[in-house]
Amino acid sequence: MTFTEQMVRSGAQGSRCMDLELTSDQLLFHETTVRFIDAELPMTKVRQLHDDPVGYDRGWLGKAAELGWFAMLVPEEHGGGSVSGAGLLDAVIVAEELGRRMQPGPFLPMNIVAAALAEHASPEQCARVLPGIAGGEVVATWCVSDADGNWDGGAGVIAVATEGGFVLNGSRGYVQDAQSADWLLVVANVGGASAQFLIEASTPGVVVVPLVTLDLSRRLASVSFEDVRVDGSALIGAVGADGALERQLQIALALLCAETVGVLDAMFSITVEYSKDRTAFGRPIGSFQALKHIMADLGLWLETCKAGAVALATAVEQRSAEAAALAHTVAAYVGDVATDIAQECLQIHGGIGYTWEYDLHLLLRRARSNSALYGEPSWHRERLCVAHGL
Amino acid sequence: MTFTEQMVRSGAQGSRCMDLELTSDQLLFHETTVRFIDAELPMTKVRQLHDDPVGYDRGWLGKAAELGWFAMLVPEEHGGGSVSGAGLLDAVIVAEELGRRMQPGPFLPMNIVAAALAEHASPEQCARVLPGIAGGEVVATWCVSDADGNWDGGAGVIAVATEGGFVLNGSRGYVQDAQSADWLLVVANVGGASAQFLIEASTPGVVVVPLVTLDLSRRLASVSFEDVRVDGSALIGAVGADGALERQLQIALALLCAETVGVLDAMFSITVEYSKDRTAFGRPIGSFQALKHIMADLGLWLETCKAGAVALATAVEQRSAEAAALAHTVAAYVGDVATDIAQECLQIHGGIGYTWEYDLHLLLRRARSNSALYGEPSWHRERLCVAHGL
Amino acid sequence: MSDTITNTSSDLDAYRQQMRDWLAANLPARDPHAGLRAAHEISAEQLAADRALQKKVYEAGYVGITWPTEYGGQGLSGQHQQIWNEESRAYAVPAPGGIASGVTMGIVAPTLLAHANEEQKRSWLPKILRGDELWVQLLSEPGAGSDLAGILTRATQDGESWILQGTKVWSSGAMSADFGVCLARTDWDAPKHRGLTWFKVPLRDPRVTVRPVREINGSAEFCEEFLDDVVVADDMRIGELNEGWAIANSMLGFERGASRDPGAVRPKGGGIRPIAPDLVEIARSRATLTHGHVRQLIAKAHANDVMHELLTARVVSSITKRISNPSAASYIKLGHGILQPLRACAAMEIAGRTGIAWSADVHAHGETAATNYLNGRIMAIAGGSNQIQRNIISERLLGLPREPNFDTNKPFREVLRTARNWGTKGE
Amino acid sequence: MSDTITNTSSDLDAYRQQMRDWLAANLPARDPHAGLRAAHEISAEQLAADRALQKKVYEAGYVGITWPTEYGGQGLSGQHQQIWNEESRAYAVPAPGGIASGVTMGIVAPTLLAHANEEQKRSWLPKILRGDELWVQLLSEPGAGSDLAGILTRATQDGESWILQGTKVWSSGAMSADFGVCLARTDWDAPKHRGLTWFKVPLRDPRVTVRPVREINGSAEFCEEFLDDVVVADDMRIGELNEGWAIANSMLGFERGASRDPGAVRPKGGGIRPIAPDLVEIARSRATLTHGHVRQLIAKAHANDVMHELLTARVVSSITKRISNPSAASYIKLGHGILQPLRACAAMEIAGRTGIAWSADVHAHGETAATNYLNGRIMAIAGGSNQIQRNIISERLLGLPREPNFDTNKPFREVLRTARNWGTKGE
Repeated sequence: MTFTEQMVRSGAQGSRCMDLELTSDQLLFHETTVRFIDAELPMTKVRQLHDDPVGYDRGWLGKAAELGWFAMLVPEEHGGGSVSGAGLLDAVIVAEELGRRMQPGPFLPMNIVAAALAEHASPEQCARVLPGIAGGEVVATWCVSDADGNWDGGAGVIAVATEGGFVLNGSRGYVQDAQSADWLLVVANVGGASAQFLIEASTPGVVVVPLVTLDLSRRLASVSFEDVRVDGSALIGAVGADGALERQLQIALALLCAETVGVLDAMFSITVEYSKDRTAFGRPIGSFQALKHIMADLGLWLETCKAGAVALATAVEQRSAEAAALAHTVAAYVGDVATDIAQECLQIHGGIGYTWEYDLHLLLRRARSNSALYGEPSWHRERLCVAHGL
Repeated sequence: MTFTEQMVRSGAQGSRCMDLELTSDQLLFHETTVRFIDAELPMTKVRQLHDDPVGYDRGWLGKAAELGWFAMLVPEEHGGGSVSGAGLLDAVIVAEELGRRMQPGPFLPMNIVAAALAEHASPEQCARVLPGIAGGEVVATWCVSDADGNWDGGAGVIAVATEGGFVLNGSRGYVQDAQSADWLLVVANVGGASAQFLIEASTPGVVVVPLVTLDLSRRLASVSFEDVRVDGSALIGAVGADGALERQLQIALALLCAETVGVLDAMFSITVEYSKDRTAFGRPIGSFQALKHIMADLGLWLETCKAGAVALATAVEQRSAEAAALAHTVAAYVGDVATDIAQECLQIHGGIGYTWEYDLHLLLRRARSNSALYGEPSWHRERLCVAHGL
Repeated sequence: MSDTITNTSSDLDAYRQQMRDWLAANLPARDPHAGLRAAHEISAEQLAADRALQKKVYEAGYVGITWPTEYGGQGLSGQHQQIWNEESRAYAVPAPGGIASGVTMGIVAPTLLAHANEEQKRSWLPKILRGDELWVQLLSEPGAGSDLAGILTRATQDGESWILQGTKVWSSGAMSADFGVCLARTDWDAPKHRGLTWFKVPLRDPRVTVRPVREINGSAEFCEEFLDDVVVADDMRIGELNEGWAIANSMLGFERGASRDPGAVRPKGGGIRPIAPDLVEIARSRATLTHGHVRQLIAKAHANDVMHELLTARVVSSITKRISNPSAASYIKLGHGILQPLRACAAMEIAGRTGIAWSADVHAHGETAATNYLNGRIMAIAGGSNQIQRNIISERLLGLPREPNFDTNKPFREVLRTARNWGTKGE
Repeated sequence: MSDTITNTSSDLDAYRQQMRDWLAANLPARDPHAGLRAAHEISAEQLAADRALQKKVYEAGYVGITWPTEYGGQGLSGQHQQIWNEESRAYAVPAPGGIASGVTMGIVAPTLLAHANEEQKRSWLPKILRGDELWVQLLSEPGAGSDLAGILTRATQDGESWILQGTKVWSSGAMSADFGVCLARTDWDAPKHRGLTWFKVPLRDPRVTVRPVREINGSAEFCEEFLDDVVVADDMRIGELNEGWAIANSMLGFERGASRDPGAVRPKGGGIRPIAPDLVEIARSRATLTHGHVRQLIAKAHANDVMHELLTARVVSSITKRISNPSAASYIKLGHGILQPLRACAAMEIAGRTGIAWSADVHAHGETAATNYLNGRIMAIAGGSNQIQRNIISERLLGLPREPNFDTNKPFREVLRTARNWGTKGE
């Protein structure tokens, strides 16, 4: 049975959308998204891109943009717009399917940068890149972590004010799709305070070094800045950008958790189906109580992840007071549980799960990668304590 | 079915001794120990002592001493002696049965104090108390933790040298059987270095305040020292007793882990038997795969605890170089697993495990109490890191 | 019952005002720190006083607001009931016998309303509403917990009467109650679900012995009942002969509804849920709040608390909207059953030695941790164990193939024999 | 074999000295950092060179030291073998085909010695010892892993020959091997364990396709084999017709023996086992060695390592002394199967982001962690999954009542049909 057949049989083909309360417009949007993915990048084609250094095709990106994938967090005056008016709630619909169907490409960073610019950039700065992002002509990414992948509030890149601009030196690590990005939103440090700069990737002194990734559909790179000179218009918002960084992290986590839910749902669904098909000792293995009880627990954890991912997207969309704490809560939980679910799905599959041809390991790779991409569970828990004043 | 009947049926009646390699003398000693306990303090009588402030009977203690329970770590010249010549390896045989049969009394602290005196006290000091300990006429205990139960190397009791002696001020917490002790071996601080003092409990200024305990057969108390004056002969060994404390901790952990193994073995055995007897849905519940698999894991953990407890006792007896690290390793593992085993045994029992009359909760209480009595698993792990130079 | 009646808002406002006045004049304010009183702590005097107070509330028309008037209710709408719920929150509404009152009103009365015959309902329900009678369930047995249909209590017909013989256990509040609804086996040759019948049993009968069950933590919320040839007339039979299993299922539904912990759902707009305050307190008392390991434990517990709350809301919503089948409620139960023991263990881990001994004089966090540890698996066992929930989830929600079955299709007599001899004939 | 021979110590000393001289003169020193070469990395040239070297060792009398002389061995005692084990440790003893050599010598050859007939043994075993032939197992199938007796490969008799048809998988080292011992079904109407027979199958036969299986981590240790009407003569049959299951069990015993990781047991007196050096390295590279949470993870992993080592020694000792039955070996296997995944997950937790991406140029601890994570459950699945071990432990060691059985007592044909239709007729 192919992956797609399994997905269809397992009912994961859309009907298992994590949000119970989609509007009819959103349901239609979801359907269109699924149809587009299945037509453009089914698993066979996704696998062909695993060895591609960029990881996706620019033409495909443009088509995805036509569906509105990069416009949902962009204001209308800059070519954006969303289905429901609540852009993040639409975006998580796409994110979930990207995970379920193991899609490559810069969906996460493009939307994070779009939101950052929409919220903090001047009209001129917005006009410079937002229409291009919304249209899929411009690829943008967020350079937020230090060289070792840790959150440093910009400390690893020193921006010194010069006449008419800034000079940047330092490095960012684990930057998604820096390989193919046209614009970089760089978190840096100006006189001890955080700030964000929007910099063309082609600026002299910007050096991108690709990394090898566990998730074969994800491209990450180190980016270093060696005397990179930008003019004053590169500074997005004011110096002292901690609030903006927090907000962008929340958006990133909302999208990432939704994506992970899609991954886990696919993984769990094919495992349940496999256990019904596979026989041993004269019975389907799914009739053995030991495996049934494992799957019952996985079902519980998955439902809990879905509940958390929807609640997080809603809280971030509504800028609720609990969004910050909830982001860490959901990310910590989903991050832990993703590993637990992946481990047990592999166990129930047995040998076949160890073969390259079977898709389970691709899902496992993404699930594990997502658990660390915007902070590891233990980091989220520590921040959760801090957020609660401990 | 009574507890004893269950123990007999489950084969825990001696045949499950954790050490596979007992000599014939040791096997006889074990048999005598079991016969003594079953005759003197079976579970019905153990329960009667739960509300007794002392928790055990002095006459019983004397009889236990006749079996050699408190003589195994005492040198022959002071009335001691062991079955095999390797006293600690004999003592863990008793400890295991004390746990399995939920016995009260000061077995642990008496043996720890005996070992400490045998190793560090002068002949005069030994003569003062060791014969009494070996004979069960004198009760001694070790005051090692600070008021909050933490290991402080004596920092919580300040001993100031005066003419001809010392004055002690401070407190020790979680002292076992301080309520009934005649002698206290007190860990204190002399000018910034650790030291141990052997003090009569009746000395003016010694105040014992009993605590309420989770383990209904264990007596713990806080002991405070208010201007307690002792002469120079109270000091055991030299000032700077860190090595002695470490060694005594190892002996304590070897005995405690053996005791916990007995507790866990009893708990597991009655659970396996219960699952064979109890029927539901037309089958013994032990035939359901989900419960079988839980019990298989418990069996593995219990076997591992047994392996660890024997290895630890051997290493401490032989003063092997790895004894220190192994003590923390085994204590951390047994401490964690004791909770896991107790939790699952309760689960498999269902409602009956929640009744006061059923003995399971008594075992659960001791298992949990032992997991913290001489350091919690996380403390042992931290010390393990330190012992390995991290 | 009467939700279709249209209430004008002025009618409702008037109802609310009248109620407010009555409450202020007649009931004491609620002590927000008072939990439900433990069953074995309720004195006879207290019970009598609470019953008298319930009669007063009943006579004012505030018990059985939505119940049909022919059974002693007020026949009003759900909106009226909602007004009572809101207005009475601040008052010490009487609950005679503590948990016994909850069982009577939340589980037994709805079951009787659904399954008793007309004459029984007219005779029994008004007394219940008035506070004259407290009823509890006689359901589980020492030999039948998870497998409730496997009960062994027998009811033998003797002319117009039935003779009941057997032992029941885990009956909440039975020491305060007057009657029990008792499930008994009336046909031993039918398959196990098809030979069961319900009876009303007087608990003060000399042939009934009610004995509190001392629990692991020393308290006694539950009772064990010995029915020693108790004779009840046939008009004490509830529902049809041998059709008791459907009633049992219906009752279990009411039980789940009654036991849904309202405290688990945060009031809307009530701000951010504080981070595991109990665990934080323990860590603070031990000065370990700065330890990375302890902080991880606290944050993990908090994340589980929040996530389970969100799961609960999702499942309730999806059942209400018929997106999920009602078995999805097992997710909520299993979540509790998995997480509560973990939380109890985490508290003990943070408590360390302070959880194994404490001073008798002062309030000790360790003592609370220890008590919670002893009680920690209750949600994993009572009301359908984790294993039962996992069976339900895997078969009814995930559609996994059923386990082979050894009891539902053969005479119960034979089931008992087979179970005893399991394995000897290669089943 | 010849352990009863009494060797004088001077004989043995002479043997050792002779061996020392030969080793020093003929074999290169072992590279202590070289692991077993991965199967798909072995070139044809390397394979040929290793075979030539093995022949040299054989001709010197150091392969098959304890084997009977009539099958090409030396007929010497276990003490002689022990001397070889000790003396050769420092040398690069050839293992043609890497794992293929291990399977040939550790699993196939002992199986043949125990179950092949006299003529087969005289003909086949010397070639194996000499390095002329590498043999692997054709055992598991895509549809039969945990339930090995459920294989579907068929052998159909055709005059004096057998025609084999089916697919085998997870054969270690088959890309380097010359022959396979293949389990096939020869009676479809017998219960599943009673219709199985073993055959020797030439892997270079044009009707056999050997295809490496690309694994989750990108490497390819195992192969899949398609047998497309391969014809073998009846004298290629090993053991009696339809009696193959006993041989399979015996072979699985050799497999467990061969796969016992000698590195897991610390040399005696080798000092204190260092604390989880791999995890410490990762934490050091991330500068998190001071984090309380990370220290707990490291210490927990170390404690598990040490405790499993102690368990292993205990179980081996108790089986050897017949205190435990041999099924107790399942404790060791289950321990590995539970702990190795935990350890792999802990490494990833400590690695954090460095475990999801790394520089291609430099050695990265994160890459190692990621590879181990992908491979982490191998011990939980291969060679009898955790679930299989738990069945063994609960039934054979704890004596828990057996599960109902749906396959061992009926014709295999019917088992297949029932499994497909499970639940439709209320099994």
